[in-house]
Amino acid sequence: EPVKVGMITTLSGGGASLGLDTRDGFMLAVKQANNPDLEVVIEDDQRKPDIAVQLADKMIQSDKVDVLTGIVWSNLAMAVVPAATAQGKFYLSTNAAPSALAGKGCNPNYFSVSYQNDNLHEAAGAYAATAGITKAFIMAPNYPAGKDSLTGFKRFYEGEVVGEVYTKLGQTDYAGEIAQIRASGADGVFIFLPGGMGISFVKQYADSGVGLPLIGPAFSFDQSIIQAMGDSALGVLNGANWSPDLDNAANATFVETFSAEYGRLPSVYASYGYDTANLLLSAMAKASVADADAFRAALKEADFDSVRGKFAFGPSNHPVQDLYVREVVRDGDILTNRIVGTAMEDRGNAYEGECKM
Amino acid sequence: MTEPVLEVRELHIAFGALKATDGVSLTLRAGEIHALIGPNGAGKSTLIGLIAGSLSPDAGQVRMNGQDVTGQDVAARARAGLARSFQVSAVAPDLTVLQNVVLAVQGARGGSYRFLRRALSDRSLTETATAQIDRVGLAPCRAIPAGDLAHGQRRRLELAMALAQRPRAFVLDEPMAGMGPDGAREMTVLLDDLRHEAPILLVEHDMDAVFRLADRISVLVAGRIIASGTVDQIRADDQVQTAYLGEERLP
Amino acid sequence: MSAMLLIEQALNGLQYGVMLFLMAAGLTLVFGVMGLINLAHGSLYMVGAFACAGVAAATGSFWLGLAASLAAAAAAGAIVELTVIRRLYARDHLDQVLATFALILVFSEGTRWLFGSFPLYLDIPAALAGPITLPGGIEYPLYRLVLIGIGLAVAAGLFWLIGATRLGVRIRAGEADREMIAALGVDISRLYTIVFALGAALAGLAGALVGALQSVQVGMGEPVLILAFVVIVIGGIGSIKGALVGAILVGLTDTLGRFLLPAAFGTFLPPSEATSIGAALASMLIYILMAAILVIRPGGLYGRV
Amino acid sequence: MRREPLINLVIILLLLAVPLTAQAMDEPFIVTLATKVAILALAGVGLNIALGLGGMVSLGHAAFFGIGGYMMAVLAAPVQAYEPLMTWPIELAGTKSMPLIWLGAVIAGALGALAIGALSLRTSGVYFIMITLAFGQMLYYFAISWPAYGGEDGIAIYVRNGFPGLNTLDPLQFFALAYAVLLLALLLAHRLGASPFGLALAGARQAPARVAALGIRPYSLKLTAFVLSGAVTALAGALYADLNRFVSPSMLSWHTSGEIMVLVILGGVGRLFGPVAGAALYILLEHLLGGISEHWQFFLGLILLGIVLFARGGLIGTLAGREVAHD
Amino acid sequence: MTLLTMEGITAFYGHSQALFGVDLTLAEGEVLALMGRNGMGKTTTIRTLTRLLPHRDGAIRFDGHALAGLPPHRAARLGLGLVPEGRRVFAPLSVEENLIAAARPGPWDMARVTALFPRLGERRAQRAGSLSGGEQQMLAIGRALMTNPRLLILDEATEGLAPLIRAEIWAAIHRLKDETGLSILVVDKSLKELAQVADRAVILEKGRTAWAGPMADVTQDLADRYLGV
Ligand SMILES: Nc1ncnc2c1ncn2[C@@H]1O[C@H](COP(=O)(O)OP(=O)(O)OP(=O)(O)O)[C@@H](O)[C@H]1O
Ligand SMILES: Nc1ncnc2c1ncn2[C@@H]1O[C@H](COP(=O)(O)OP(=O)(O)OP(=O)(O)O)[C@@H](O)[C@H]1O
Ligand SMILES: [Mg+2]
Ligand SMILES: [Mg+2]
Repeated sequence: EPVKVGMITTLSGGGASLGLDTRDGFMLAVKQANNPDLEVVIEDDQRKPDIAVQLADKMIQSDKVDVLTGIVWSNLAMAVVPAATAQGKFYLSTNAAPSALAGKGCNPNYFSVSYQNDNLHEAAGAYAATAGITKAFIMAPNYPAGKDSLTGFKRFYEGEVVGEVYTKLGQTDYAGEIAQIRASGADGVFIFLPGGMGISFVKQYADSGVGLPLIGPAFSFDQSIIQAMGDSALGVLNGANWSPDLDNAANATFVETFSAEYGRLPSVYASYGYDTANLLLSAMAKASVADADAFRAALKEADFDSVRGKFAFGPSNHPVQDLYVREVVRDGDILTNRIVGTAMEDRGNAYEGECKM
Repeated sequence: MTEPVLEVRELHIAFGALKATDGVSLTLRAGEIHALIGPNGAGKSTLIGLIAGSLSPDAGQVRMNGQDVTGQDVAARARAGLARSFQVSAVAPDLTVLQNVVLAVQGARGGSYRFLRRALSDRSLTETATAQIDRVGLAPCRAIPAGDLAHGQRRRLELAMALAQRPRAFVLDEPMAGMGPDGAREMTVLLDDLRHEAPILLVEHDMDAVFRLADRISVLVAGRIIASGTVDQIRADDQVQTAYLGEERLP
Repeated sequence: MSAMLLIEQALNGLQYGVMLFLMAAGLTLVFGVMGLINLAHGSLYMVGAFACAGVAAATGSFWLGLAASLAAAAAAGAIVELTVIRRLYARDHLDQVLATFALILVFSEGTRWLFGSFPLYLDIPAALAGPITLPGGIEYPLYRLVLIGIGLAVAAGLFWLIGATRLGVRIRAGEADREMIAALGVDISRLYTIVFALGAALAGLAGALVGALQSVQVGMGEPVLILAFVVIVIGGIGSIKGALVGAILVGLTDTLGRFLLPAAFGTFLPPSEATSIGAALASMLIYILMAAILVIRPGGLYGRV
Repeated sequence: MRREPLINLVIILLLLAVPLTAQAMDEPFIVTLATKVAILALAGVGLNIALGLGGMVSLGHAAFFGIGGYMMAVLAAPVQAYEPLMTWPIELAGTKSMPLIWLGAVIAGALGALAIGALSLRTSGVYFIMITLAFGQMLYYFAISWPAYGGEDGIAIYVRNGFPGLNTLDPLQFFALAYAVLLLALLLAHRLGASPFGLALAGARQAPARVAALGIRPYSLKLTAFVLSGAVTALAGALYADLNRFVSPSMLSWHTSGEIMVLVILGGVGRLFGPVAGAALYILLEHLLGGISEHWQFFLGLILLGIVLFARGGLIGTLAGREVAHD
Repeated sequence: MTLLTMEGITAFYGHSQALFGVDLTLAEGEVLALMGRNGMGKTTTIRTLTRLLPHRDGAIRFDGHALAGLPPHRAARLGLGLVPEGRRVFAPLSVEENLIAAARPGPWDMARVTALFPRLGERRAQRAGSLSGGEQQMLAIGRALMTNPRLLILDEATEGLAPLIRAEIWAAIHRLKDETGLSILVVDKSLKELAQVADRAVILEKGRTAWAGPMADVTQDLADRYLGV
């Protein structure tokens, strides 16, 4: 019962670093397992939804894959996942997990190994007050994921929101927003600004001398990004479900082997990729992919050593997991994250109730 | 006396401080060639632009066949029967000579918004066009892209397009320019003939041609008409002598 | 909303505008004055930023990095001109679009090949880091003030170069009629190589200077490219003054729009809707501005049509 | 000159033969790729009406491509969600019928082009390029940040829309449909080029002052061509959305505009079959190179450069030689 | 001394041949009239001379240099000053900018050119594209003079000029010839004026030199046959 996996991820253009980490984490686990029954096809979606859809078609029609995985971005996932699961394929998400797929649009063949999109924002929100942020200024780009992010933050935030701003997607100059922060009377700032936007903001924010504590989800302060921020990022808090210093054996092996293999520290995306591959391998050991029901059940058991320590799927096939808050620290030459506290325990997600399956 | 085919009244236009047309009035009557001469920069082409509608006057009126057309645009005046030629040839370089002239016929007859039939399959269009091409002596060049023509040939094409419009009045800006002696002579014969089809307002520096052709001559200097009359009157006019042949400089 | 904040935002807009001008300066020269549509301008900007980040990381000196950015971008520009652009002057704009589009691919992927996919570290030099207090009590980052200064200096330099030297006259003559200026004895090809390299160096300079404030990554040039085109077109192609005014107009519109529109919508909509709709409109604002200006003045503010 | 029709014939037959062969060899994805070629070529044919015939360099044609795409989703999504498209003033249920969707896309594209063209055509040259870009970007940012219709996430419809008598889910049948539409559009473009309108438009492109002096308004000619162009491109957008069963703002981004334009230039501006040749080559390169190296875009760039520099007049221009004006 | 020789020049526009064998020579200080009906190849001859169009066969020597293979600007710097057909002033530039764009040091400078054409002095700052046709013609001549050429090439330089200006330009040509010893190659439709200033003439027919000789030998018969006068 060989299993063919199609990985669609972003390997070129802006955002390629995320796709590369996803791929490398996934392939590390595949390599370690050395299971001849597992075959992986990898294609580059260029971060374009239409290309992603066409690649999915290709993998399903020509490569005849059983499982799809790898998509980084929510909008690409929205384009690919429903059609793939409708055709009876399994989809294991290594990152993107939009609310629509957790609630009304959930599907038995769709598993999110990473989280539900809101989770890391929720972690930041739940922890912010503990970190002394009682009057928060919150900010995200004006697109669906940005809106979900602010909603997610507010869901468990106990302080007061004194300013809420949506920026332009892809914005590079934040002087205007920083002036608003300064004038808002806030005592802390939450941002969700993925990729280059976050780098720009953090550098400019540090240079502005405003100096209020900064918190965000892990995406904005992850391994691949903080090096480019430099010392500007030191001390920034971020909500996460994984961290390189998370204390368990699987994680220690992962961090060590990943660093040895690729010469860099792994990011959250690499950890999700790694977990996803291991989940898949665990299911392969239990059931044949030809028997969809059995395979699905095997996946749902999640009987593998997650780098997050404990791991379980909730009713909508999204993880129920502990969420942490990390801090950016300097470790010798490089910047990395260290856990400073637990924000929520055994957190599922806000949309489970809407999922009927 | 009948209504003039073309009449301008008290036209004014200024470019910044320069009064390029400064109270010009003139008429063009059926059957005549009215020549407009004057030193370089006197405002002749500007006046033609005002008449054709590519410039709008600061004040004054342009009338065609008794109608005030001052508010109308270039295309509307063309459809009302005004054909102009340009001082610097304006032809479509990638279209052949024939296509250029067919376009002119089509412009005059309407029907440019037919999308699916072939333009060159309409015999009546191409025949009219061919006739005009032959008339200006471009017959051997019919199938050549206009951009490949030598300068003098292009000037002829310019005229053929005006002819093909079958207009009620011609306004020609230096049609002889760039033509050799033989060309100028042929053109003189042609224009002489043409006045019976429609009157011509002729801007030209070739005095031989002007004196041979014109029924009336107006002399434009610094945006004003300083004299107007028959060939003999103009020849005899001292003021014209100094303005056009003696004193060149503007005040 | 206090008057103080409004003033600060206006200052931010102005500052952003001058920064935009800095990013557009090279393009003004190449596109505005030489009349060449160079979609790869953003790539040269990126080359500058990467060269600066690379050298700064290796030597620890931002200033050496800055010098490297100038050199690298100028060299890239000269090579591109000699091998590609040179053959395109006589062609129409479309071939230029295709060729420079291809150059974007080559530069972006080539840079990724050399530097990898991860953003690079480049920070403000220590001497210029942190805010200073302006008269009136506004805290303002020193580095941004320096950028304003450099932007204005570049504007003045270009103004002088194009307006007051024969070089400028020749470039513009070459744009009007390349064959004719050559027939009059001007080696327009060499001139264009020099000017193109100069434009590229300015792009590289902007990439390094602005890169210190932003994210140095593959693809960073693209948003800049579009913005720079917007700026130049609003100002009127070929006019340095237009580019500066256009840049400041865009900077002010963008900054104030982002700030004021959500507030304005907030007066009659629930707050979360207001911020989102306001932000939506704000992101379209500079394009609306550009379209409006072109509809009213088809040749831009200072353009000669 | 007589070579060009022959080349055209070869191209169009190849485009038919490839998916047929692929189907026979059970390579359905190649059929999908061929469909993509046909649809992008259709978009290019649309652009070429503005670009090649009218000399209007529009860097905003993604707007129409996207309008067509969104029209598909807006009409089809309500059916999938069992919610009416609108209830007032009349109740419309939306539709899953391709012909109706196409009609909607063509009308929407034409109206969009009318509005954008009417304003943009006040400018010319480089300003025109930029103002069309500006309108494209406006729509793009609008689609991204406006919450209705999915924002950046776009809208997915899970089942391809239907065409009477065909099973559109079958790749080959859907290809046939796209191919037929492409042929129709090519026929239209061909007739247009040789028509009185085409002649006047060519005149307006090359010598606008002269055309006006002949009594024809260049502005109206160009606007008409722009509207036709937008309508055809919108139709392509609707088909493309149906191919992917998905629309998103990326269809509206300036990259899409650039890509459509690159296809046309690659094939040969103003050549009837330029967009077809260009689309085929571009997709082929993208697909072949993608398999060779992670850095395939680098090589794609080099190849495109080579083509601009050494193959003047695009692919068709190089193969067929200098075009002698029609007749 | 011979300044310019062209021997057996052939040239093509794409595939169509425009010159089939043009021969001409021009001595230092001489004024040569290049004549022929419309479309016979006068402008094309000038384009090959100024290297704007490569020739296929034949040789061109100017002042001892073979011109084949030289780019236009190098040829121009050897001392060719072109007043092209159709004026081709730099439309977006001002009058003054047009004049200085390609100026090279020598006796002709701004002052002298504006003395020759006072109108140019008056319109120094005007955009060249908005000048009247005749004014543009003056500008084109002034621009060529500002390069201080050894051979001035005038292709229909009096086209569109008012009689007085035309007379002035002919007078200027006379002066240039008599006072500065400038060599001049002139194409013009006015045989009468040419006869007064030109030393020698070359007549082209269908891209070939059909006749060459002293201007005085251009008989009515010749003019009839080749020029249609
Ligand atoms: N758009 C403009 N802006 C400024 N000045 C202009 C403009 N158009 C024309 N002029 C000026 O107006 C005057 C009249 O120009 P016009 O072209 O009408 O002259 P003309 O009589 O046709 O001369 P020519 O015989 O040389 O062709 C000239 O001095 C010219 O420079
Ligand atoms: N760009 C071109 N492409 C193709 N053929 C051309 C081109 N320019 C000129 N020709 C052809 O070459 C021949 C010679 O043209 P040329 O311009 O040299 O003539 P000319 O003697 O200067 O005529 P004119 O007195 O009209 O200026 C003509 O038959 C013309 O049709
Ligand atoms: Mg005139
Ligand atoms: Mg000639």
